[in-house]
Amino acid sequence: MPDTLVALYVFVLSCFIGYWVIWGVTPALHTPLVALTNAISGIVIVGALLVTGLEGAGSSAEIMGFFAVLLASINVFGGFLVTNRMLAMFKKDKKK
Amino acid sequence: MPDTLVALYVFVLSCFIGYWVIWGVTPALHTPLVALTNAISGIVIVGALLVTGLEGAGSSAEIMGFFAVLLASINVFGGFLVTNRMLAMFKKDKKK
Amino acid sequence: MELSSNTQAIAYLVSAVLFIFALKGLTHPASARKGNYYGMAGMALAIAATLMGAEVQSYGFIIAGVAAGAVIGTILAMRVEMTAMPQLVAALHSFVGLAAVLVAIGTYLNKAAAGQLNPVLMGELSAGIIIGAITFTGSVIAFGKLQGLISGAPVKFSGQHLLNALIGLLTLGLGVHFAMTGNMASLALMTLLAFVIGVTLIIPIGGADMPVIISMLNSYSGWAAAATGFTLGNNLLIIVGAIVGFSGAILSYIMCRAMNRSIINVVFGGFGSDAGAGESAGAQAAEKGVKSAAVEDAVYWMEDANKVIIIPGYGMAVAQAQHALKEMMELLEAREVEVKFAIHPVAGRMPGHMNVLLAEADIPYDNVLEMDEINSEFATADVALVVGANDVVNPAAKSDPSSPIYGMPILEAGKARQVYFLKRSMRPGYSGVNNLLFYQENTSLVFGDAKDTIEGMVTALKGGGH
Amino acid sequence: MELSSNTQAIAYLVSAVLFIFALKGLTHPASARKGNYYGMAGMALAIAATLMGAEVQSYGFIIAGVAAGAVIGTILAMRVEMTAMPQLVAALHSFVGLAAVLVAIGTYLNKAAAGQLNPVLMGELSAGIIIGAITFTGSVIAFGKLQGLISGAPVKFSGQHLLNALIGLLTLGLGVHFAMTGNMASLALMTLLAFVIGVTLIIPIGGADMPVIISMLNSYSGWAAAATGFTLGNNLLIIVGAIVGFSGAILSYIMCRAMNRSIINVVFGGFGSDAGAGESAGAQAAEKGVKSAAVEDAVYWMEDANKVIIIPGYGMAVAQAQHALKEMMELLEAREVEVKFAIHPVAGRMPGHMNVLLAEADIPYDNVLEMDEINSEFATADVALVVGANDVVNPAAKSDPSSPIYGMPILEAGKARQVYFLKRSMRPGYSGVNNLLFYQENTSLVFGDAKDTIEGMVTALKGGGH
Amino acid sequence: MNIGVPKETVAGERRVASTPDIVKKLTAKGFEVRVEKGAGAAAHFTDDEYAAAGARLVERVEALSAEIVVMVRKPGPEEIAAMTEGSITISFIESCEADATLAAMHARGIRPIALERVPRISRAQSMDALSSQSNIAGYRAVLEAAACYGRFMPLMMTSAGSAKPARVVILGVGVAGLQAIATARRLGADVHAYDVRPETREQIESLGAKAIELDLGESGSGEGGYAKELSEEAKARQQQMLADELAKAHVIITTALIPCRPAPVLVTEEVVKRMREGSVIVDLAAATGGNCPLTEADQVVTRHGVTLVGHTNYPSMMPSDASNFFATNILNLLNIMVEKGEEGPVLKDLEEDEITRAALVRPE
Amino acid sequence: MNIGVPKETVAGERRVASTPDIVKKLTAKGFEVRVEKGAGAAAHFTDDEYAAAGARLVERVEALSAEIVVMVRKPGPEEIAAMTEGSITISFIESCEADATLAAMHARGIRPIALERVPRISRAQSMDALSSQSNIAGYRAVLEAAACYGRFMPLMMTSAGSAKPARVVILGVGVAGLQAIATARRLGADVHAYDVRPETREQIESLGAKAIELDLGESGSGEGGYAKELSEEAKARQQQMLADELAKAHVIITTALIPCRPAPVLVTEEVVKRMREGSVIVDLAAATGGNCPLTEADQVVTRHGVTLVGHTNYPSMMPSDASNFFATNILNLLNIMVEKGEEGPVLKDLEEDEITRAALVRPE
Ligand SMILES: NC(=O)c1ccc[n+]([C@@H]2O[C@H](COP(=O)([O-])OP(=O)(O)OC[C@H]3O[C@@H](n4cnc5c(N)ncnc54)[C@H](OP(=O)(O)O)[C@@H]3O)[C@@H](O)[C@H]2O)c1
Ligand SMILES: NC(=O)c1ccc[n+]([C@@H]2O[C@H](COP(=O)([O-])OP(=O)(O)OC[C@H]3O[C@@H](n4cnc5c(N)ncnc54)[C@H](OP(=O)(O)O)[C@@H]3O)[C@@H](O)[C@H]2O)c1
Ligand SMILES: NC(=O)c1ccc[n+]([C@@H]2O[C@H](COP(=O)([O-])OP(=O)(O)OC[C@H]3O[C@@H](n4cnc5c(N)ncnc54)[C@H](O)[C@@H]3O)[C@@H](O)[C@H]2O)c1
Ligand SMILES: NC(=O)c1ccc[n+]([C@@H]2O[C@H](COP(=O)([O-])OP(=O)(O)OC[C@H]3O[C@@H](n4cnc5c(N)ncnc54)[C@H](O)[C@@H]3O)[C@@H](O)[C@H]2O)c1
Repeated sequence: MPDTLVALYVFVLSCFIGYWVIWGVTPALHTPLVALTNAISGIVIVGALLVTGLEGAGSSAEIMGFFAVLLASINVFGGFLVTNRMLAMFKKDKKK
Repeated sequence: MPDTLVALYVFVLSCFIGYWVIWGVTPALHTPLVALTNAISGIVIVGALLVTGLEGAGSSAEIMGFFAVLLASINVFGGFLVTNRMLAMFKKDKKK
Repeated sequence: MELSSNTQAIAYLVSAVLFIFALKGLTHPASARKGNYYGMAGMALAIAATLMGAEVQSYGFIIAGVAAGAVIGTILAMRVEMTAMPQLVAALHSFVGLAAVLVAIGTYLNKAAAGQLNPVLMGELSAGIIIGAITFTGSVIAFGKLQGLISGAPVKFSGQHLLNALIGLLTLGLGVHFAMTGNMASLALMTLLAFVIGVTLIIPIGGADMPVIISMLNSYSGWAAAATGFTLGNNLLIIVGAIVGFSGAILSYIMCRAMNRSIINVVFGGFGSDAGAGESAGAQAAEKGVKSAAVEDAVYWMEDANKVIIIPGYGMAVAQAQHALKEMMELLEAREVEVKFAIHPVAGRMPGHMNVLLAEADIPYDNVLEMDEINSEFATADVALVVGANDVVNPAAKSDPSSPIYGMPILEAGKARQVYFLKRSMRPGYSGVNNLLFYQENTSLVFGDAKDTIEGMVTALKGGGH
Repeated sequence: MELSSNTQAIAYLVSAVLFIFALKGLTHPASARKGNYYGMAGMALAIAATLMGAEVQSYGFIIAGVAAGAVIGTILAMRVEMTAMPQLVAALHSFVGLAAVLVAIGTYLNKAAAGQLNPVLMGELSAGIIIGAITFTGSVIAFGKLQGLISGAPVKFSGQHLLNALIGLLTLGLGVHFAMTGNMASLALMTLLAFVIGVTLIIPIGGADMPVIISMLNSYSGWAAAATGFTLGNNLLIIVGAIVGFSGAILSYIMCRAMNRSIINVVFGGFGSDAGAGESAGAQAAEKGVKSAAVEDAVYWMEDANKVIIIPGYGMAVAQAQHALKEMMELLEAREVEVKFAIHPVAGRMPGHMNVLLAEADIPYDNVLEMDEINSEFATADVALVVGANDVVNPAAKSDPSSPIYGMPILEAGKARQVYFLKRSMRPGYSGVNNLLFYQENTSLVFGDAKDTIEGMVTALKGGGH
Repeated sequence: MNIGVPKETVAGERRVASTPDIVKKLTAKGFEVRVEKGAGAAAHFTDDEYAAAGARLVERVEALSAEIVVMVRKPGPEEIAAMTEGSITISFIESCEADATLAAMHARGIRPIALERVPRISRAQSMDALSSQSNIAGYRAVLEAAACYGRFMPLMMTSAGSAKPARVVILGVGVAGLQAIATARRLGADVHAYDVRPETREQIESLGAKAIELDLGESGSGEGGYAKELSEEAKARQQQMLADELAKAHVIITTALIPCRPAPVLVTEEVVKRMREGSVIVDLAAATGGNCPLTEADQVVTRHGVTLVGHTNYPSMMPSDASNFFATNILNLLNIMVEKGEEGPVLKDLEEDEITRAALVRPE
Repeated sequence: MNIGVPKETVAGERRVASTPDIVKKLTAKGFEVRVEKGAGAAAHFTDDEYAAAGARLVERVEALSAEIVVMVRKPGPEEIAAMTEGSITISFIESCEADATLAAMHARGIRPIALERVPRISRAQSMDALSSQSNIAGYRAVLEAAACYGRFMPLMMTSAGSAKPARVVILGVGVAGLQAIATARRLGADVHAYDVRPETREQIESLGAKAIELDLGESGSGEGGYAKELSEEAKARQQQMLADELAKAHVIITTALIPCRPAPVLVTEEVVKRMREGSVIVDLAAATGGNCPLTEADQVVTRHGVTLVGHTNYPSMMPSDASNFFATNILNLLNIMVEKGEEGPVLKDLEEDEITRAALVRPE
């Protein structure tokens, strides 16, 4: 199967997972969940790395890549940490 | 990506879908759902077709294939029809 | 016209999506039929795409097989009586298992002929064969039990689980050996032992658990299909196999939960507990030939009913279920179900016992009718919900002159289309007389404290899930 | 050490699975922290696998970028005040959008240099750029609104939707043109217009809806990542992008539902309805600076509380919510929450009004306390749940000599950690006096008929979902 | 066949043995019903209503001379004298020790059916007048207690202070006791109850009240749903253990009867002294000596600041519904006593059915 | 400063103006409380309890001669004569038309505080004795009705037939009416209610009862929560439209009072005639002529087969709680009348606070 088709398979199947994964979320977790999803969307960093690290990438591409890496990693680090701080606010379940 | 890896990706993603797809089923539909899943597992017919229809398949493979096709198609036809009959038993929702 | 492999791949993807919609559709009555049609469409597309693909070249055997299968399948499905459906599903199921075995062996033969064998492939083949074989014999046993060809009673002996484990290990070992060496004897013995496991796994399981077991076998057959998909490099088989495999397992789990059983116990036939501690109410009921049901079953019949008549008795008072009943009444009325309360003159333990409690829960007097007023209405009621009452609906009062309640007028609950008893056990009521209504065709018992049960109904009526 | 592409693929798959677990984990408080760690692990694995893969050869810029990003991100995250979290998320978000645009352009440059351009690729690139750009400016506007840099009020003018649609079409057209011809001007203009759309889409949306909008923008950024994945042929990006894209959309939908808003209205800022027919209670509250909350929010605080004090008032009587309250009390008590009822001497419309109704619902007298007994307990209560009461908890009675209720002793509900009012609207109580307690930091209003609301709480406490 | 419904003559008795509704059903069955003029007046049933229902309004003598005479209370000597020889009477007979009434009736060949002898079997529940009237007594006793109690029964929090709920203790959880529990709960009192029979615990809780538990070392369940008499030792222990519970009560309603025995003493003078000023005791066993020795039958007295209510005929205080229930019981009993003949109903052999066999009082 | 609590002398009055609990609070504030011996006996408060609470038990004259005399009912001529000049009395004054009492008091420089003049503002709710006593009247009226009604209030399905629930109609939904609704609902009756003020509809339903709606063409809401008098035309229409509803009722409780006016006629003789034999009317307005013209004040009479209950002092039938509430009201009133001085409480200027200003009756 050509790569594009594989990508399509993977994409379609992932959409279903995306559809189901967060149903039933506790309302109090809406905001942390948004923060986490935000952090995860920092996955573009992988793209940024690929662009930047490509051997023989032109310098303009490298500059683009550098900024992309910078921005994406701010998001990644900031995102997970913020999520963590939000979750820390949640009192420990004293019971159960 | 080699085919086996593609297969693995597809397999893993499908497992998640399988996990989520039927949560929340109405208990009254348990039995029809089993019947439908049974019918769908008749998908081995695709395998049977591939085995049987292969050019130059040996006759023993062809015989195997023939029986496989036969059995699988009994299941496919029988399965969907049975499901249909079960669902027909359900009274129409007179309201809404 | 021959499909390009790309077009075929897209068709397969569409087919997979259709199957997903099919399964999702079957989770709600409103979408169930559409779901089944999606499933049919998916299957048709899958078959068509396969036939039109480059790999399938000779059609003779295929046409013969499909045609014969179609005829047989259709006849079976149309002829079978409604009550024999479970058997039929089990029987059909065994076919899939056998087909999976045959496909795996056929693939082996083909690949061997083409010289494409390798350990990974042969490992995948072994997995397909083992799972398929278990599915086959397991389903045959399930069929036999349901059809009454084999005793429905669990066949148990000590050391059973150990024996199963040993055979299982041996089978796996043979599979590995075959994969590494291609030894045909190993293949043959492995297949044989896998057939045996199917029998030994299912034989200790009681007839009442068969629906769960069929769903479990379903799951196995899905995995078998997925294994075949790996061997054949066919993504459709993988996707559908994995989905069927996983959802079948989840469905078994859900079914067990609805029956308040542990899935471990069911799948490994009486693994531990069931024997000890005194049998559950459900099990006792099953022994006496009384049907037990889940909260959701009763709700299923009530939510679309035209009329539901509730018969409260002493058990409602003990459970203090009146407030929950009020809420259930309101929910049903919001769905335009007519709800009435039928009060027997001696329900409870004092005159007017039910009236006090229903008034406390603020159930309007207009909905509360006495025996003489309501007895004629049962024939037109869809559901009679007997909440902790017993003697007051016992037909023995009419039919059995030797019973101590003989001669007492009763509420004719038995005339409703469906009768659900909410009680905690098979114990009789005040008079100590066994209730003949339990054994009526349209009667089911929902075990548990009446208040808990009604609250469960309320939750179900509000509709959890999405 | 360099990873083989196969090993990398497997690492990516594991990483994707970790992300799925991360999201699932965040749906329940018990697993939320673990979920976040899964997410971190997934990200670390993804980055490591990418860096060690064959494609990444030069590390200078990368190390600089990651290091700088890590420092900035960490500082931002640690320094920001709890109340400014939403802004921070919006800001971080804009970075992802911009990064996506940069990646797409960088890819274009690389591919152009390698001479690997083709229409499909350029189409995918355009998609990545457009979505990324919208995410960027959209998030910037959201940040501005939340931070108060831009007015939080919706900016609306007639023809707005038409204008947006036109710009949108134009952008798409340019994208298609670029994909077909590779025209750089089209690319530039398309990027520019996409930035504009981000602004025009978000500017008409009110500040209160920003959380939903951020989730929506999140979804966009997921799609942008997926598009990038297609261009780069990277399955991890596709999987994670699609999951983030879809789940973000669903989350926006769920959030709207919890606030009883239509998602269409939110996303297309005041599309139709909101203007007409009289504002919703929630909107009115927002205008006055009063927080409104969902049933689930109140339940969230109650279910793990040590003590909940319920203050019933005339509204409880009007709604006849006493039976539902009883059930809620029982559910909370089953979770070891101490539940008390605080009765103000003049709650309701007659002496003892609340007592009659609570007795009817069979709420034990021991749980029912009068004002003098309970006022000292509010300080130790986690939640004060004001069920259709108003005047009896109004601090104006103490602080405002001009108010007609001045001098009346009140229940000190405001001293509890959280105060939830259940009422239907912003209307005052019997005395006609505005309630100052509404404006207190720890107070939220749950709008709706008290009985419906309490029943919703009961359902939530029983825990729907799975 | 004719049925006579005389006016009750026992002092204070306001019930009547048949009501217009039931008369209508009886005439539909072919009975001729003779109702004494004014028989239902005290129970709010007018002669016109009886006439409209098909009754023949007659003088006293004629009503008494019917083939079957139905009455609430046992007939007096003059009434017996006015009856026809060989006729049947249905009424309470109220004779634990032999008294002249039965002898007089048997002497004239009159066959009395004693309602208190209807057996406690399921089929006879609808003929059990003892239960139907006890039920009324239980309800009414609570109303009486509420009327005598100088405070609120329910909890009431008002701007003029809180009224605490009355602590009501019901002793004896038979038919009357259960109804008393239910009614006191309805009024919002804090209800506790006690009975020697352990199975009552669940019944008390099924009405939302609290059961008082004492460990007596023996059970008080007797045959046929009646309580048996306790041993002396157990009685003493019971009194002592109950005392503390009772002293806390604001209202006590006692219903502990043991058929044909003096009522057990459950509330001693000691306890009465310990109760709060203004408390109330309603003693349903007043007629058989009372569950409290200070009770005086048919009197409301105050002792040690506690009001003791000793009425002996509560059903008569709710004459309309009491008569309705009583009349229905009798109708159901008549239904098994007669069969359809050519010219209206004919009497069956009373020895045939176990219920009539048990209820018929034969000369010894 | 001292407060006197004399024993009430009005016939049938069992309440007392202060209770041991309240006396304790007053003495804690520095008041000297003089309670007439036996003042609380009828309300079940003993002299010992008062003494324990810190009261000085005194003879009648001494109680009356205190600086502040608290009473339930208006003082009689001899009582006024025994009071100290310039003292203050707190009590109901019950004088719509001028009567000799006020003149006599003013003549002696006694300043009467009339509890019925306490304004209906939120802050004064805890001093509003009219409401606190009305509340008791509403509760008690239902008990009285239940006691006079020869049937069950609740629905009761038994093996001896069914008792249908009593149809209870409450006329006038003020404080007493609402409590009557609540109590009748508790007893399980089928409760309907009617008031001229349209806002009562929601209040009736908030107690689970049904509102009767008539279209009179004008609203009966007056100032300060009181009803105003209707126009003649509206009155006639009301009577006629109500008649059908009322004729169906088994129990009617009327509470329609208009301050200082004869009570409106809501239940006509015509309606009484149409009611079922044995029905009951409890007329809380009996003192001002009655909402039914057949009612006789302080009497229970039967007219056309209907029992009419005309008691005029229901709170006195529940003397303990009525006194508790009353005493609390007075305590709350005293709290705003005095301030802390060096040697105990000192009287403030009564014109200062709007409540005392309104309640103080000045010579015209
Ligand atoms: N009304 C009267 O005045 C009076 C007086 C005395 C006797 N009786 C007699 O009492 C009987 C009344 O009939 P009935 O139908 O009301 O009651 P019943 O025949 O005694 O049956 C009550 C049923 O409720 C079930 N139950 C008890 N607790 C429960 C709980 N917490 N949740 C769910 N179910 C519960 C019991 O089954 P499980 O244990 O399996 O749960 C039992 O089968 C008649 O025989 C009548 O003659 C009546
Ligand atoms: N107790 C007495 O004897 C007496 C007598 C007369 C007057 N009062 C006066 O009445 C007041 C009593 O205070 P309170 O706090 O009990 O009542 P309140 O101040 O009148 O407030 C009642 C609240 O309930 C809400 N409500 C009404 N129906 C509702 C429903 N179906 N669901 C949810 N909420 C509902 C109303 O808000 P929405 O409309 O927004 O829903 C209202 O704000 C005091 O001012 C008191 O002085 C008391
Ligand atoms: N046909 C039937 O099934 C039927 C008919 C009527 C009554 N019953 C049952 O019979 C039982 C008794 O009914 P009843 O009201 O006629 O009884 P009852 O009037 O004879 O006695 C009243 C109650 O007092 C209790 N008592 C006696 N001595 C006591 C003591 N020393 N201390 C405390 N309590 C004492 C008894 O246990 C009984 O519960 C009830 O359970 C009733 O439901 C059954
Ligand atoms: N401080 C306060 O806020 C406060 C204090 C006391 C009473 N109130 C309110 O004042 C109102 C009246 O209370 P009340 O009990 O003292 O009133 P009341 O005793 O003066 O009258 C009783 C009821 O009879 C009604 N009525 C009069 N004429 C009628 C007619 N022709 N037909 C039918 N009904 C008629 C009145 O509307 C009133 O509801 C109530 O709403 C009460 O809640 C408020």
